[in-house]
Amino acid sequence: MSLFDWFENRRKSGSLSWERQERDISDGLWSKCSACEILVYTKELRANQMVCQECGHHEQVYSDERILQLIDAKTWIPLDEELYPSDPLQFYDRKAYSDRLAETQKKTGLVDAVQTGLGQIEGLPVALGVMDFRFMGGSMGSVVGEKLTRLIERATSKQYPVIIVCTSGGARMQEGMLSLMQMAKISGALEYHRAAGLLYIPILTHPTTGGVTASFAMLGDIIIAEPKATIGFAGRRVIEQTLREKLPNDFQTAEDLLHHGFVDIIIPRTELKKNLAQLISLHQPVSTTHSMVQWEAMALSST
Amino acid sequence: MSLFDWFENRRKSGSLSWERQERDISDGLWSKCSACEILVYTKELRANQMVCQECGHHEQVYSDERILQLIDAKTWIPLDEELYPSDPLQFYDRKAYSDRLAETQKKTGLVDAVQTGLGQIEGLPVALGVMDFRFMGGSMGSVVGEKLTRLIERATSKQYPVIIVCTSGGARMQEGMLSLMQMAKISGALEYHRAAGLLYIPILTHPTTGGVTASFAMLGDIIIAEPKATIGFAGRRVIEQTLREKLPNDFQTAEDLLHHGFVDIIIPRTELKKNLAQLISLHQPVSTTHSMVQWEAMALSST
Amino acid sequence: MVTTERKPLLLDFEKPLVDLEFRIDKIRELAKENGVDIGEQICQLETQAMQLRQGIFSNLSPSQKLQIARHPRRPSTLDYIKAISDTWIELHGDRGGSDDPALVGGIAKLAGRPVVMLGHQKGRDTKDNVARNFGMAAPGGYRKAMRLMEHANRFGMPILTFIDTPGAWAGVQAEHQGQGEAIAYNLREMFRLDVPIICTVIGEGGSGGALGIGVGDRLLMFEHAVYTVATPEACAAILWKDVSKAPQAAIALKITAQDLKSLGILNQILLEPPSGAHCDPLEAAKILKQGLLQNLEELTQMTSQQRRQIRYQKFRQIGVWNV
Amino acid sequence: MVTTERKPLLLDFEKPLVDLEFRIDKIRELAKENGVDIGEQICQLETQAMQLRQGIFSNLSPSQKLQIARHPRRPSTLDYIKAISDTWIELHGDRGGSDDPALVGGIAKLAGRPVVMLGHQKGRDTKDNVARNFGMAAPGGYRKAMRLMEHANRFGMPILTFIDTPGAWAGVQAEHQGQGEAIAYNLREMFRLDVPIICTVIGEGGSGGALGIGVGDRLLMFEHAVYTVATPEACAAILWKDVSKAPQAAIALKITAQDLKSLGILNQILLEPPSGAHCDPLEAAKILKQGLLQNLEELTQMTSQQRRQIRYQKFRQIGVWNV
Ligand SMILES: [Zn+2]
Ligand SMILES: [Zn+2]
Repeated sequence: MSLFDWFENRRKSGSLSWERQERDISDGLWSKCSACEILVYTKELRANQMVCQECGHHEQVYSDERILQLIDAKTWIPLDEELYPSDPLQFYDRKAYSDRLAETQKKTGLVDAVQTGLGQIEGLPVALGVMDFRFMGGSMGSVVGEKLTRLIERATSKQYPVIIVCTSGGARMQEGMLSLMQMAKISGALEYHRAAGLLYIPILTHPTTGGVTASFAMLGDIIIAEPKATIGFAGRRVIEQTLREKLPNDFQTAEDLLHHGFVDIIIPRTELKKNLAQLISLHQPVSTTHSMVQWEAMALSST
Repeated sequence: MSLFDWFENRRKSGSLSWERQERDISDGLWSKCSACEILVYTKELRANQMVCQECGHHEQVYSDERILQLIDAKTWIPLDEELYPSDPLQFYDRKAYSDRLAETQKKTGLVDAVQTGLGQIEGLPVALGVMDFRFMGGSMGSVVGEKLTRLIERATSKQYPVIIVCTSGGARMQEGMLSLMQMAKISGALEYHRAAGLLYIPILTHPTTGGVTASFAMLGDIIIAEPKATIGFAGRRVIEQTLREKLPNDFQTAEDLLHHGFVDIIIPRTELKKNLAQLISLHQPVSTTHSMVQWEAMALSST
Repeated sequence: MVTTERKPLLLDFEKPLVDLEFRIDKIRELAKENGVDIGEQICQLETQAMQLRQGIFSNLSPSQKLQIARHPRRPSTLDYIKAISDTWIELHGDRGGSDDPALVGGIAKLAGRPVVMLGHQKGRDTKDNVARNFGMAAPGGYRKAMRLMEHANRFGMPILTFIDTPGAWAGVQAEHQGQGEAIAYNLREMFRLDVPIICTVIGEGGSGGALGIGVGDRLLMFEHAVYTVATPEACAAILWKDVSKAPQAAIALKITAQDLKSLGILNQILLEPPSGAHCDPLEAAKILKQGLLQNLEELTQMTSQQRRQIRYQKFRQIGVWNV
Repeated sequence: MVTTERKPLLLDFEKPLVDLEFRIDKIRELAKENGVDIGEQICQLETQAMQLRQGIFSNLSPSQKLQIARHPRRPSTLDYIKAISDTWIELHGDRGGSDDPALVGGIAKLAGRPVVMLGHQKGRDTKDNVARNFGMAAPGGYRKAMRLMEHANRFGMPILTFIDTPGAWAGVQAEHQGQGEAIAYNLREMFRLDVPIICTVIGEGGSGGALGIGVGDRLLMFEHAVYTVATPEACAAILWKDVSKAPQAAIALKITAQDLKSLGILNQILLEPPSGAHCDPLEAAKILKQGLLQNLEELTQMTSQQRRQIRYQKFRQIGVWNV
């Protein structure tokens, strides 16, 4: 967006009545930044990868768009798209889980909360998983666990680095312990990937919490976070209730985690692809001394 | 000491004049506990391994006595007794280092601040190093470094566990950088011992500070401390001067280190031999997967 | 060790049974005082008590099991360790700044063989519970656990973990010390270890805090223990927006040993003494020891590679989906 | 990067030289203004300046070297890294609760090849120095260093460390977080790593805090850098009971590169630009890069086992005693 366009936007947004604004927003032509509240052309916001050019705020990005942002055109090969969630516990709270799934699938056009596939980043092959917060808050059920595990196993056998864009509210309670166990399953797959001397980079986006934080989000060789993303194990409200006092504003932000040593580097989304390409090219797989473990990893992986 | 003896002591000590007490102490017949100040027969204090039976205070123990306490009778084989310190820097402060060495040797009957050897603890073979605080505050110069390194290398080739009773004021400044480098040398020897799958237990006694704390004292598979021993990296006074305030009483005590996770277990001296025997018998060497490293270790060690 | 002499604190559904047992004692006492022979009646009453006990303990609801799992008299990790070991040396510290009393561990001799044992440690009374943070481990606790497991691996000692926690500690310090990282690290590294690993849920298996020491070749679980993705209370608050729906959540979440066996998560259920482990801790310890030894026997026959493979396959196959 | 344009802060013994240089500039300026040809005189004066410079910098006392080593304009770790790398990505954190700004590190491309670089980082001015704790690393700093070195080892990247610290941080928190443990751990583990390790003392090498990232296949040291078992000030306070005896202590302790080369501790001295690295940082960076590349060349020819052996032997042989 040029400076002139920007002034133009400001003028326009100033002159718009509230109703008019709302209509334009709902039309999708204009978007309002959820941080600085300025109005921008949705098209321009998209072109800037959903990062507000006014204040730098990173709006949530859904999985389709994220794949477009990261993967070179025409190199994306989606994997395991045929995996659909089921309702193994016949779970029913205020609504049946099966109904919830059907509704969410219809509303989002997604089958579950992660998309996985192989592709290239500036010509370098990668195995990429992208979580999607729209699908039940990016919660991790059997399908998320299975798709990520298969992705990692495939990367191990193909000697590809793994990149996972994380965003999640945590476990999917409607799948009970099956959900919790996915944490271990994915971590196990990462152990074999690691033993094969390969690179794993999780990208922590807003918000990354609960079981995802306590498993693959924190297991990267290099851990990247997006600016100001909320990242934590326990929910902020849970902790506030226990303490009976308000927490500092930067608590559980990417910056707070960097300060406490759990994030390697904070990278603005607009720089992400370039930086990933650089990091991947710096890490070429080397032969490992743990050849036995590597052998096992090969034997176990599916392809 | 029976309860009767104890009352007897109390009565006696109560009735002794101050001069009389001092004379008896300097005769060596009686000792005064440096913590609770009670007078006890030196013979009885010795029999209880220099632990006050009144208050449990652990008096310093010198190397000869420590070896007697820990090693089964007639199994001690001292090593490298022929190593004498030299004065490689021709160091002179208010006094020449060479003079200091000669005086200390004469006064203590020791050649330097550590004794090393092979022996048995309840029938189990061990390589034992015992530092001696009398010799220039247990400071670590070339001889201490070389004797401990040789001990560890010998243990690696013989597949023996290593036990080092630590007490030290830190580096021996009179040997300059030669002293500092002993920290790395000993740690390197411990790496090969470790790679061979063998057990190393340092025993931290009062005081263990400086370069010893920042090397072999903290590298145990299991780290044992004596009750109330001072253990730290930086000197208490240095920290107090920086902070300009008094530190809490338990700062840098064995108990404080246990609380902060750097000591595995605090064992009273009177229980030490029994516990060591138990721990050694629980840790029998296993074949390691790092056979290459093990092979190197063998190749490097002296025997 | 809690002994059978001490009367357990009473749970609601235990009341009829305890009342009956009290009456039997009373009658027996009276009869003795008065020199009356009431052998037959006593025998009848005791049969009645046995049936009542069976009725109660074989039909416990998930919330009732949760109550038993959380019972203050239920044997804790240290209770079991001390009861089943020939030798026990507790070791301390994560070598990084803390020694978490909510997660304890050390080296033991079990039936003559060195092993590393570790587990969450709840307190016995309120004061003890405060010191132990109610068995909710801090990041340092998980790091201590990992350190001890590495030690075990180095010296070829099997690892036995005991799970008994409402969940990992949630607090400002826990976040700043990396609760997520500490658990995640254990999840990955436990797949790497060469030695046999057996995990046993002895009481309450709470979420990621339980799983952080729960990756093993075998997962055992006591009959009345529970293991859940979130406490039923938290689940009710989130999904029902109503904490009082916790009993329903407890049913829906499938948290009992029986449920988890049929979901393929458990390897083995350890049957408890007739009135639960809290009423006969020594018997419970015997059962545990037997279960552990039997599984150790099988696992030590395998190579470390085989064990890593069954460990991975055990988790690899968990999950249900449609195609 | 500090450039040569900026006037360095003046050390006492540099004063005659700087005075002379100032006079030369002044004369040149006046001559130009007045259109006078004074080429010959200037030439003479410049020769004089060069001789003076040589006289000063080839005869520095240990305390003078200490002053140069601590010079606020002396290039720091990040200055060098940025000057010699094609690519530089700083990475943060010990994954245990802290990210120490006094010890920095990351991945770089050096002459086309990926390496891990790390080192103590002093501040450039007072504010920066407070943030960097004057280059005195906390336990978390040493743990971050170890994490990055493990990363290097995993991915086959050589490790280049840069030493520039008065010593490890001495404070209550540092003790409670295990300063001793953190340094000790690095000392042992650095002997285990497969990749080439080159350590360079770029400024002040202070005690255990320096050694904590100082175990390598090669130890390089800049000509005017110092490396000492204790700061001369501390040594004077302890042995002479008089801090003002620090210059004597500096002599007695044998802290210069030349001393350490003859004691067998150093592998190589990197000659500095004529007036010291602080007067020509870019030239100093070139010299450093050349030294590193030449040593890397040799080390990458070897197997990892050979490197571990020369690393161990390098330290194994240090020490002097009588028999
Ligand atoms: Zn904005
Ligand atoms: Zn006493």
